[in-house]
Amino acid sequence: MVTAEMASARPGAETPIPAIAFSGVRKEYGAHVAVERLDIEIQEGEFFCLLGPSGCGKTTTLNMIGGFAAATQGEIRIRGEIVNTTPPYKRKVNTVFQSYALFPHLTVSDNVGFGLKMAKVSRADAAGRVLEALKLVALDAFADRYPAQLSGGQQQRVAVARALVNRPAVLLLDEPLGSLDLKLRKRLQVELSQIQREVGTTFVFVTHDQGEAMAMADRIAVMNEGRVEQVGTAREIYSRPASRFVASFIGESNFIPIQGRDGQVVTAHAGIRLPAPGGAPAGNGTLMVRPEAVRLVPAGTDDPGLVGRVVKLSFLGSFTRASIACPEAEDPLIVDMSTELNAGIREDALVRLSWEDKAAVLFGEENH
Amino acid sequence: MVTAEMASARPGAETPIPAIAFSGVRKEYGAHVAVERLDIEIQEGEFFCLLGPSGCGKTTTLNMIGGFAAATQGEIRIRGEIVNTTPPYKRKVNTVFQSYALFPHLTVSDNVGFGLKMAKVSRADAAGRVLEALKLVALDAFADRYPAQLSGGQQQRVAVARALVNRPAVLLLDEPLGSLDLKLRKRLQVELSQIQREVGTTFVFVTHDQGEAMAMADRIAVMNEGRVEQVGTAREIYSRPASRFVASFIGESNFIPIQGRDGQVVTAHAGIRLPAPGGAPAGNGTLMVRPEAVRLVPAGTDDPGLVGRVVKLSFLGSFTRASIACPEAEDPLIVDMSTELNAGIREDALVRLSWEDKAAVLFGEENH
Amino acid sequence: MSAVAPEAVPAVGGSSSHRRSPRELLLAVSQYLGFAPAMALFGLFFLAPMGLIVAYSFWTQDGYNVVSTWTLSNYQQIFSTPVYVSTFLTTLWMTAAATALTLAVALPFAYWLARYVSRRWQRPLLFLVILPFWVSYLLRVTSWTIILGSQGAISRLLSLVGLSTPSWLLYDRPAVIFVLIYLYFPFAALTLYASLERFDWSQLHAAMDLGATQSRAIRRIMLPQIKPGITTAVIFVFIPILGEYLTPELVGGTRGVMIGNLIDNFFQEAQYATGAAVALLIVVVVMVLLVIFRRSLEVGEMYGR
Amino acid sequence: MAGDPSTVEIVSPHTKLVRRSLAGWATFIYMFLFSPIVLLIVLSFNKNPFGTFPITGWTLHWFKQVANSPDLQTAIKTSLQVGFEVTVIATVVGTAAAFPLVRSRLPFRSGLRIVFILPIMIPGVLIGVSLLSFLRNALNVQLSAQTAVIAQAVYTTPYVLLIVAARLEGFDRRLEQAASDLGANKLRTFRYVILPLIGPAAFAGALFAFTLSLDEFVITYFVIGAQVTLPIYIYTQIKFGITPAINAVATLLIIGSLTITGLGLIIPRLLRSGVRQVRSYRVRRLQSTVQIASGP
Amino acid sequence: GSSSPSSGSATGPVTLNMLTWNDHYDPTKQLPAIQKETGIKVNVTLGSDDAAMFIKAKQSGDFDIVSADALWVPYDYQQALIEPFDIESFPVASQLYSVSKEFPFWKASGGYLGYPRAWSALRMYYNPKFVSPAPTSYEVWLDPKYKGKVVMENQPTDLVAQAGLATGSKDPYNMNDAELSRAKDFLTQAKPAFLTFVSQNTGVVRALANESAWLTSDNLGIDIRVKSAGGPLIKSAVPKEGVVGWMDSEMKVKGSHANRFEQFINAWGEAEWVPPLFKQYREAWFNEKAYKMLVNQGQGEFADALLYNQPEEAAKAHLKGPSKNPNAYIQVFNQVFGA
Ligand SMILES: Nc1ncnc2c1ncn2[C@@H]1O[C@H](COP(=O)(O)OP(=O)(O)OP(=O)(O)O)[C@@H](O)[C@H]1O
Ligand SMILES: Nc1ncnc2c1ncn2[C@@H]1O[C@H](COP(=O)(O)OP(=O)(O)OP(=O)(O)O)[C@@H](O)[C@H]1O
Ligand SMILES: [Mg+2]
Ligand SMILES: [Mg+2]
Repeated sequence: MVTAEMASARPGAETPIPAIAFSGVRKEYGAHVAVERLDIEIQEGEFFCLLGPSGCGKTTTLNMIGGFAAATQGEIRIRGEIVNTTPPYKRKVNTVFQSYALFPHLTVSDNVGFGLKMAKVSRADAAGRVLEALKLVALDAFADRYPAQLSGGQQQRVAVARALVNRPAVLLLDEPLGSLDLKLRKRLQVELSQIQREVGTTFVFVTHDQGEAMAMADRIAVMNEGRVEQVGTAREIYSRPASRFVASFIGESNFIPIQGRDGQVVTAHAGIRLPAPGGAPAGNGTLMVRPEAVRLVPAGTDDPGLVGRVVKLSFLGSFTRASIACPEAEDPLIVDMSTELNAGIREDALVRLSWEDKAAVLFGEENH
Repeated sequence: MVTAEMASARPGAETPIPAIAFSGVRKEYGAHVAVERLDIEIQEGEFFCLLGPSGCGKTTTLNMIGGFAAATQGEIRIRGEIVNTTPPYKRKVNTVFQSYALFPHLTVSDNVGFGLKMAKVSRADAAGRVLEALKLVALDAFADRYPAQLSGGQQQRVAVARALVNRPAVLLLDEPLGSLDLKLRKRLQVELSQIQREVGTTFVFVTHDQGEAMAMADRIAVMNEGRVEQVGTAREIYSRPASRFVASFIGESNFIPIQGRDGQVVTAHAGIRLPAPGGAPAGNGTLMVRPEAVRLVPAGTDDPGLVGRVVKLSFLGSFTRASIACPEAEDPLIVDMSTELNAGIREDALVRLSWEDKAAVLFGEENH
Repeated sequence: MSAVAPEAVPAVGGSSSHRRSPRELLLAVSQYLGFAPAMALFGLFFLAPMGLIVAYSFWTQDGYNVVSTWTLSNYQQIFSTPVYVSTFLTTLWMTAAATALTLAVALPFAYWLARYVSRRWQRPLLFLVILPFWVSYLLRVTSWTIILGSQGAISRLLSLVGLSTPSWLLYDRPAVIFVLIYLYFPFAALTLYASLERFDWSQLHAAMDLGATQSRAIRRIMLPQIKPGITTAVIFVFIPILGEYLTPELVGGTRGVMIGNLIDNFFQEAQYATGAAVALLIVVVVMVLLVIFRRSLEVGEMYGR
Repeated sequence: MAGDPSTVEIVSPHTKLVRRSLAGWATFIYMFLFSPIVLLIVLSFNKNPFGTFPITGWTLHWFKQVANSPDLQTAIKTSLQVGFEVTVIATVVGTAAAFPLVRSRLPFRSGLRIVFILPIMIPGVLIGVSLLSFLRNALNVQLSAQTAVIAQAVYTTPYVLLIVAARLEGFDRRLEQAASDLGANKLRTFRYVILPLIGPAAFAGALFAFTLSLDEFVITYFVIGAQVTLPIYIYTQIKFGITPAINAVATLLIIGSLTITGLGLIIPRLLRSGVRQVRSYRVRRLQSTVQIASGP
Repeated sequence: GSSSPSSGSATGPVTLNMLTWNDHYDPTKQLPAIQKETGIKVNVTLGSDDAAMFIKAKQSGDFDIVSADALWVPYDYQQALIEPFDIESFPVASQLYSVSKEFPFWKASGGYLGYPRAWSALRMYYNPKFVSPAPTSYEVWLDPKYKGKVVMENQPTDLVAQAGLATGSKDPYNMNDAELSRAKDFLTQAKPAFLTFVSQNTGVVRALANESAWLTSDNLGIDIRVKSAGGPLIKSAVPKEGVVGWMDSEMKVKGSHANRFEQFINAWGEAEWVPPLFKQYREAWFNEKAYKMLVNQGQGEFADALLYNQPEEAAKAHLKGPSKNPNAYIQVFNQVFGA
């Protein structure tokens, strides 16, 4: 017994203690299960993203770290300590709330300075830090306004400044850049990343914007219906999605029903051979390929391979997106082409689609 | 006098009456000018987008159409009628508010059914339409919840359903998809576009997401600091931005200070010739080129042309972005490469940048 | 009641270049419409009698009649008698103490009701708070004199433990303050509840997230936001207590006298002129206090709405 | 804004402790509030003709006396009627006036507020006597229960006004905008959005008004003319001490209102749950038809 | 109105508004019987004290019959609220002790000012267990032994009047400034003795019964009431300086349609209605016939304790009434008992 314990204790002592660890956490609101089962570890100094569709439990997860929702089951640890019953003000964690939760009776600068006041930071120090934080979010000119006098994006920036100014050990951000325009968002993404690197703070960042998650996060957890479907780096998740849900949630993707036949992958419908990596599944399955990995060439009706008709071309700035109706797939397949390269492709034209073997990902039936 | 009036009346009678027309509209909050001067016309059945940075006056503009903010100066017309003092409930306009403004004392279905109740739609009819609207935003399972029991995104969807269900003549949407994940956002973008086309309703859509604006809008107005900088289609605005602000706000852009010399465009710093369309400005100016229009080739230190050092490569899903420090530009230039084509480019390598003449846009000094 | 009105007002009034349309005028007037019934009620049935009261205080008291010859003697009489000032000062601190204690007792209760009780039970419980007050004031206070009295429940309990009943339990100031707390508790509780009920509790989340303990969060975030309710509760408790005479009479004995008793003595003998003068002096003092603290009556402006 | 408050959690080891001690405090408060009432109820069954201790035996005599006393019954009836009318008037007038008080840009808003506080400050006798002489001498109105209603309305309206005004401060205006946007005119915005949201305050104000009316003696005494309300009945018995029959009245009043509210709570709830069942059945049927319609 | 309605001139149903105290009538049996007998429906409004009742009756003008105490009756007459009537012509008046029909201050040209009902005087009551020797004077209030042991009804004017008696004033309700100032000094010294001023008579009973107070100066019959409330033995004493007292009456309001006054009084004053009211309120009525009925019903002992059969005692007390300078009385009281 003792040895077993010691053996299990040792590796713990060697690997670093995670900043935040969920084990078997579940959260119910009455009959509604908001988080089904959560087992994740977030490392110290990591920029961690929670990504998932609306209502999947991201805010609930963050609330459990912050201390605003009590886990129904399981354990939550911050730096190794179980915090299931620790009150919010004893956790060295600050939150940017999705609904901002600004104090309506305080000015912008008093809102931002609230945490410092609570921490008994000297007035002069506090004033300096508040100003700095407001500068960061480009709101120094608005210091004396009340929240009701700000635009939606400005309020959100106040919320960001209010959390950042406290330099917490763990910073929780619930869609903190959601109502900001691209430019400001990009700037704050960079600033946040920089701050995170400088201060070494652990960031847990909730976003519904995969681009943002990919640009900023060290690791991303993709959530769905109260469960984590995959944890990994942006590249891992994008190029090796663990499930059909992840593939479709992150980035654009095309799904084609397939069958494995003689170690080869063929479409389920007409049995056309498709380029695919080795290890075709035994039975039915799905092949996923990203729009930008597909090459199009004009084709005739009777060409071999995967052929479809261009039903729509849309100009999307840096590239043009083609939607291609193809009998082998339920939904139109989408293909992104460099704007300069789309010369020959017109709406209503027939095209042949192809891609490199390793660009495709195969899912068996179990990954739905 | 009489003839002048008649003369000005006639052309109005011939061209279609715009759904919404602002002329010389200004809005001040105390000393703060939220909207400086607005002159836009939105055509019947148009999908019109207001795009601009946080705090530029988008919500204020929408509020003036909806009747929640009174113009300080100027006239606002809905279908030709001046509505400066018409109360909101008499305007056939519905709004999706940025802050949702859901009724906390009503369930989701009662929230959505509110407008129908006010319009005295029969109970049975109303129930059907409410259910339909909730299905559209994938919230039919939440009909009996109260807003406080919903996640942020779910609340936003209720707000969308609540406005849509009334089938108004003009629908105002203030960042209605802001807190939704990409997938749902895309779905609702498509649904909204479809509805708009089917019903022929005029949509005025506020967003800070240029991608969204470009994908959905017939025309886009780019706002900045209370003024409209450019109105046009997505393509016009992206490829022919009217000002440096528009260029930098919509899409990524690289700016290089230039001078016109002998009808040619050379960098302001070292006088290197740059590819550019005809009609170089007389004095100083700026050249803008989009990241995806730039081609990179490995280069030596002494190569002619624009040369820089790759400081960072980031993988962004469908493409890879290179940041290139270049003595000719203040900020690092960014270049997006198809992920498959970036073979030769590594961090810290020297590269030469080039683009086609017509890919560049020139701004004189007046456009800052 | 109007959504566009508050906005329309500065817009209309702000620029003289903009002509007032009849609609705008109507709109500007309509926002005062709510005052109409109150104005009618108060104008006719309060302000007019109020004028009469003021007149009384300057009229001559002749036996049991008030004669309409002008005089300052009512006021002179009061100012020449130090007992009114000293009693008023005593009353002020007793009232302040009773008000503070009432609010201190009511606030946790209202907080509990608004925060921890499920919505469907809040109103029944609130109703239970006020229900005892449908029984005559006189009966309730008399009931307390029985409970607090020399053979009442409390002194029996004390004697069981072997303690003697303290003499201030009844017929002294502590007894008055105690019963006043009882009497005014529902007013404070109802008012505070009405205010807390709309408080956005997630504000406490934000405060605690920023390092405020629960109590600091309550003090710094909740209390300032329910300040209109607190002010109103103070008004509802402080002002009526200032004029109380029955409770001090019933439980205060000769040691618990308040200014209301002195005024009431005048009224008992129909000395309305003198009574009006004392009462109006108190009103003036309270009004001065209210004017001094009027900023706290206006919360909307603080919020920048 | 805040939903059902019980969904707002704060994690803390003391959560239970805080909740329990607050609940304990509330229990104590209810005991505090009801102890004199319980005593009165006990005394209403006491034989002792002085309505006090010691208990000299149990009797229903006092209840019989109430049943046999037309005076007392008329007094109760008049009181309830006056109380009801006053509550309606004060609630309507006070609520209506709260809006301009909070929202208009009147220059003297705080001054007006003070004017509305005046009736609470002026001793009732003065209001009563001056109102009496004003009604009789200036207006020459015949005194009746209606004049008492007016006088009490003057005195109770400020309570409603101030409590509703306190609730309106910081009311989320965007909700009104939303209602207006969805086609509700001012009246309907008020009916469907504002009223439900300020409901608790108006309800509290109404309770205030009714409670104050039920116990108002001095003003009423002067302006009601030849009628008797319960407080008048009680206060005029001071000369000989209140008969224990009044304790019996108190007992009846408390038990009566408890039963009525108990029923008032249960019956609508029963009705509502019935309606809900019907409605959810309808919705289910609708759902299936919509599904069929939108199916392939 | 006319002063002598001939009997039977009006008999139809009518409503008379009466402003009175609740010990003056029995709502359950008496009033319905009167209505049945005479067609007069009496609508009673209860009164509190003489001053307020005077104001209310005078201002509202609603009342036909109003009650008042002792010297308030001539005051109300002076103020033109009421009018005299010929009491001897009322058949029921024959049941009254004759002294009650001859009080000089109730006489006016044209008749008598009120129909006499009942009376009492304020005696000194004490608990012999704690108070000995028996008090003989108001001076007992100055005795430090009885600090905080005196309970009184809250009647400022009466208390100042008693202090006036204690300091030798002859007309305690109409003292001059010097007398008032002596009374004030006396009260100031006596102040520690007073525990509380109760607003209702039962408060005195309760305080004496539970022995939180040992002394009071109150209406006749307090001793009986304390006893039936389960309290200790209480004895009475007559202070040597004299006592204050009152007698009350029903008065005919001037100018109102009070032509049915006589008819009402004849029905209302009937002896048969006295015993039930006597049992409830323990007061000495002026109705001699009722005394006999009480004795027959075994109530004689109580009646004698209240001096029912000695109506001449009523006028011996210093009678309660309006003061010439009520304001000064209140000033004295307030100055002594203010905080
Ligand atoms: N009630 C108010 N009082 C004073 N200033 C206000 C008020 N409402 C808005 N403003 C200011 O007016 C400007 C425009 O606000 P508006 O809400 O229209 O911005 P927006 O374009 O919608 O921004 P966002 O994208 O952040 O929502 C902002 O600078 C804001 O601070
Ligand atoms: N107080 C509550 N009572 C009942 N259900 C709730 C409550 N709060 C959240 N939920 C439900 O729990 C689920 C998870 O909610 P959560 O707020 O965590 O979602 P989210 O991932 O943050 O979504 P979004 O991106 O839309 O903000 C949702 O289905 C929501 O309806
Ligand atoms: Mg969320
Ligand atoms: Mg906005």
